[in-house]
Amino acid sequence: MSILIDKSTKLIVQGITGRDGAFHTSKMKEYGTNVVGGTSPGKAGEFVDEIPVFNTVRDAVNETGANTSVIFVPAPFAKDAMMEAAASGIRLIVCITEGVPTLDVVEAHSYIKRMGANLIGPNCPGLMSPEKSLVGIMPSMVFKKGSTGVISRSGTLTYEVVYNLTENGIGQSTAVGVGGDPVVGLYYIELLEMFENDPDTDSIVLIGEIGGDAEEQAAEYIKNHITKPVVAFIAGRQAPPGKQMGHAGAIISSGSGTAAEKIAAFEAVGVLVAKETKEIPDLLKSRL
Amino acid sequence: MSILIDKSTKLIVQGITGRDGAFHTSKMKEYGTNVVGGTSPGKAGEFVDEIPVFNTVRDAVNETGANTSVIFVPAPFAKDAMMEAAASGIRLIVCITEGVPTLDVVEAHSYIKRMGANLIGPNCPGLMSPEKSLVGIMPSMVFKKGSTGVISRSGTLTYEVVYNLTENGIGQSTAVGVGGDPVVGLYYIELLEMFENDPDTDSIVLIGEIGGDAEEQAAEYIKNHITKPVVAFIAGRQAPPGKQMGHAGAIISSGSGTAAEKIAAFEAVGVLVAKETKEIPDLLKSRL
Amino acid sequence: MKIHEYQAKEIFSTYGIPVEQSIVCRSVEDAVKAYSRIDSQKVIVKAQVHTGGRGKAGGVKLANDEIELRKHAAAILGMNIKGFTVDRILVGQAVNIAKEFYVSYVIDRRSKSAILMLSKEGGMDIEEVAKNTPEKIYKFAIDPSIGVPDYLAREAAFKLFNDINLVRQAAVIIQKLYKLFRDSDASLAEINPLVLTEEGNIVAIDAKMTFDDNALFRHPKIAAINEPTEEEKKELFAKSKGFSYVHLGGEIGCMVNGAGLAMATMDIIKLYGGNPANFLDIGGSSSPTKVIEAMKLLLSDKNVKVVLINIFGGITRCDDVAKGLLEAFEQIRTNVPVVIRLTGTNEKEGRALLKNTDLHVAKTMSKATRIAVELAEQQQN
Amino acid sequence: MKIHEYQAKEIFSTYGIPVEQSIVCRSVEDAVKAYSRIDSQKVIVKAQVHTGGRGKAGGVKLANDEIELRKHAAAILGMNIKGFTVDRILVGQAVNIAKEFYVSYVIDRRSKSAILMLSKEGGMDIEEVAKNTPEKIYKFAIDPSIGVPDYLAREAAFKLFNDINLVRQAAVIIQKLYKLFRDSDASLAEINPLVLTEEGNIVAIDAKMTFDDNALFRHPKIAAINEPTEEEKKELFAKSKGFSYVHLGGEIGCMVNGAGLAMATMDIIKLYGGNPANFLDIGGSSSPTKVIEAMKLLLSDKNVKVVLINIFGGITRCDDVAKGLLEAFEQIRTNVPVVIRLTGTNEKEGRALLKNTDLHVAKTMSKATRIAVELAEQQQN
Repeated sequence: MSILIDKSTKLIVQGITGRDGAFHTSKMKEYGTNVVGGTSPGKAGEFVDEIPVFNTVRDAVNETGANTSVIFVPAPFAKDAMMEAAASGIRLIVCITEGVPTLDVVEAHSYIKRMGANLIGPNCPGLMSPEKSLVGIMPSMVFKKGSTGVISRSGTLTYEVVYNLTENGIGQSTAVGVGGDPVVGLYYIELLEMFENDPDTDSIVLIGEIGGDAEEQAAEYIKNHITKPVVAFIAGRQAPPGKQMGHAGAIISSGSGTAAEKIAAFEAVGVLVAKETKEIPDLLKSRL
Repeated sequence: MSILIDKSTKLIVQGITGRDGAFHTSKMKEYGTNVVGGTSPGKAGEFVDEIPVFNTVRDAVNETGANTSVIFVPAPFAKDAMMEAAASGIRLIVCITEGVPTLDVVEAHSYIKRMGANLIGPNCPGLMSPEKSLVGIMPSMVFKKGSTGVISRSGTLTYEVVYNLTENGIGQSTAVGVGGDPVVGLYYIELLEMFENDPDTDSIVLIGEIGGDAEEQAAEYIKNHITKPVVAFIAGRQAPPGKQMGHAGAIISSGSGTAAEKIAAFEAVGVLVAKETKEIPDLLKSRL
Repeated sequence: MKIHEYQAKEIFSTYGIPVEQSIVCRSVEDAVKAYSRIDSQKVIVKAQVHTGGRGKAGGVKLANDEIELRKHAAAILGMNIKGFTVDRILVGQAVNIAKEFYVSYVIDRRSKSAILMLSKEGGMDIEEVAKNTPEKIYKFAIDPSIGVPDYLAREAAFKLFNDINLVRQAAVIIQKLYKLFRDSDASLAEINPLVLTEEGNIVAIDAKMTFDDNALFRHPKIAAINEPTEEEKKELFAKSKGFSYVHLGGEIGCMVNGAGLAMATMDIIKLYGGNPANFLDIGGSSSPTKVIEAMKLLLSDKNVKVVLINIFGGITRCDDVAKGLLEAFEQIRTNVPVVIRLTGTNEKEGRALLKNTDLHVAKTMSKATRIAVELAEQQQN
Repeated sequence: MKIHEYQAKEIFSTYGIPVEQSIVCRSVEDAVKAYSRIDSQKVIVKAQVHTGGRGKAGGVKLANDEIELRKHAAAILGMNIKGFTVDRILVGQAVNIAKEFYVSYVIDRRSKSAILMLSKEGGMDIEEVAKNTPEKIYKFAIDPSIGVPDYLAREAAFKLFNDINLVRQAAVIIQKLYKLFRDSDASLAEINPLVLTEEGNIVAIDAKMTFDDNALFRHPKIAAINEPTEEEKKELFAKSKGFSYVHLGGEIGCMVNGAGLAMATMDIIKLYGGNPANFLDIGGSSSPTKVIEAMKLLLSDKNVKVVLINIFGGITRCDDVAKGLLEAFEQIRTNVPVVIRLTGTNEKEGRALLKNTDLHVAKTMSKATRIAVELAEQQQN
């Protein structure tokens, strides 16, 4: 098992004919993900890497039985794409697109929740369950099958951490990039709960960063609900207040959302916090 | 038992300080309904017939634990009142108000459903469970406790039928006036299902009228799901097409929604249809 | 409330829905002037009436030149279509039709929402299409909390077109029509046909809108263009008095409290061999003033030979109703016989009060109706 | 993106949110002219700067006559508040304050929605109120599919007022502020204080708005009034190149692919005793042009003594990245030492390619950072 994606994942790619969409479609297919179709209005009947293109998500779902969607459409159209997926019966929606207006995400997320579906992202690298399924843009070569769950607000920093894990013989059950925007779909608490309940996960790495108080909430949740060992890393200790550090969500506002607060919150509940990424494998091993 | 309302009903009256609201509050209280409060913005602290008035439904619910609301506010404000009730945790919302714009009802109904609550009305006389609870404007004196469930799109016609039943010794479990508008809340199918499952109901009287095809749908549903005897009456056999007969929903549009079609649909599934109201008690007795 | 095609097209234009160039005219001379202002040799002349089927009735004609235009305008103006006299025509450019489609929004009772309906069978009677080939109609229920997002408009437009450029044009129209439908509290917003021209444009060449009477209070501009027929004026007048009135044409006038009971009353009159003159619901209370107004309304119909009053005393008790009736009938002088049936709370007391009057009093609907039908028959002879 | 109080008030006015009469001025003479046009003897002179705490800094003054007005205008214009030079003041009528309140909409990450915040503690630093007396702040999460219906606006307004007339006034402001917040894709719309005047009116006497940068593409009018600081201009320039750049002031310039990794890089520099000069995320790919542009940006900071390039090769493999770097460094001539760390897919091949160059190549972040810090220390000495 793994969380959210596995061999039963039937994926469609929204925006499959775009540059990024087409590129990552091939990458995902190559990795073994069951990519059953894609959408691009007006291009029904075409193929991308032998995968059929449909005009609408509804057509794609009707024809292929897809249950998961990954979105590569430009930011101005991402809200519509997310809502289309939810309206058409997709159960897990992964939005890679960066720069989606926050109120668009608020609206799309509210609708997706109402339709009983789940959202990952936007502005995220997607998910990876090694040897099962890759949904998104993560570089598959750095992953290794195993039993550590990874949750992260970041992209390359996640790969860096995962690479360190892999190099040290620690494989991953599922790695989830939740996205770097202030408002995104599934977050620490939901994913911690899933990993806690996943028999194939025995430990969790949580990669946080400045901005918001999701790490503080996660710490509280870990204290009360998580029995598996958790190691954390927080990026942005040197970030000045009021400045957005790349990710729209990585900003210390009105003196709150600092790395120090987050690290303190984790340490207070017994979560080990790595000072630099290379410490993570050892900290994890110390707890297993 | 009974459906929707009983001794556990804790009722608030939205628009309690208005003429109709105050009048029917007293009538309901007199009948024994547990009227725990009412709302009228700006009049918190006042009392109507010793019942406390609140500024908002939320305050009323917080203070009284109300689970049911009956709405007497003017039509332009009915949508807001229905949504306020749903947002504040009310589970059954009964809207008496006549003349509510259809798209207001569409919007309110969608929201109420989303909040997991139920709507009766608008433009309805409410509900009566004899000797248990009266929610709405039905004249309590014509009712008698018993085991026939009554569902109706009408007001006085319902009283007329109930009066005939009572006079003939047939009591009622619950009588529900679903409302005469084209779009209203709970309708035949939902209520038939509730009556079917209600151990205290042994038979059902369904009072329909021209307009729409809800009676045809009900007939289909009865055929497949209802084991208890059902007697129907359809008003409007003499209605000309294209004319609204009092109720906004009572209109034969484009030649469909006629009484003849509805009567045929019921007779096709073995439901006895009374030609005039006075036949109803005898038809019912013939089936018990 | 209905409006004319030309009025609906004016609203369409405000919302950016493409319509062909057209001008409403009230005379042949108007039409000639309009013709000179339209950038098209061929024009269509269309009767503007609040009813369907004007094409079959000869109310829609193509004019190739001014002579034909004059001829058609003269023929159509003054024409009677299903009881409506044509006092306005719409003169519009004749577009080169490549294909016709159907698009509408309507309130759907079953899904309790607005629904979008589309068909490739445009220009036809959509009810016929629905009856004979329902698979040719596509329906989309609209979630009121999100309206018609781009994806839904596109999904719908793909039912009509394959070409993405046409899909985009149609999707915009589909969204604008919804906005208009919702903004104006319409109960119907229909384009039949929506036309693909030979030049590749999509244009609404007919437009039909009906509005929710209950919402007119917040649309004063729409309410202002209402043009009720004579019959509708009577109904509106009744409404202003708090009644609901529909003329039926028979000889037994009826006055009832409650719409359902009023329908049941006209049904039973027919069942017993009479003919109801009207549907009249006088609403909740039965104050003397209301009864007087209602009687005036009934007696203004010269066909009425008998009046049947059917009152169910619920919250208002029958004895109070009886007192009100007595007070009213002190002021009403008429030779038309009146049958009164009172049931419900305190009915005996109520009937007792009416005993020694000219009024025929009955206990049940059957009895009262039988008396009314008999009295009507006597009057006929 | 931030705007000035006077700009926010102009937007408020467009939405019908009551604000006091006020005029923005760029000189003392402007202020005198404005004073003559304002229907009030007493006026408030307020510095217009993109930062808070201007009151404490002396940037807000009451003037009782023209002499005082001249004095205050002269004093405030040119004043430096937290690094911002005041080039504009707002001269506005002084209202008779009976009570001050706080109202705002802000994006709430936790509920993933906009929230309405209200408090009777208006005019105070709301973060202080939130910290010390959180029970004095009322929060309402806004369901985006229904917005702020009347009942919700009323419920919120009842938290501030008891009198129904004031509740109604406030409810309208609460609804309009939400409409404005949503229409403009704001991330903050704040009125602090919202004032009840002694005359019984409710007026916004301050106005603060921040907009979602990601949504500016659909708000050209708002984007047009952006006034970035010098530092922000550099960041915006970087953004136009596809980078994300923040100046930090240290001596080790860094260039990283990915925001999280870039933050981790500046953290590790500090951890190892150095000082990061900046945050710089060059995004997904590492084309030579990008590297050149980024190097130019880093080297334009005269504090930079060493450049640390930290690249994780994921989808783009390390050997390809190395080729790009080589190409870039053929064109860049600089004496500033450059440390490169390459990890990920094909990292060995990548590092091998860089071996015989002037570039310092390291395998791990720790190693690379240690080298960079040492090089920086050498440069200092």
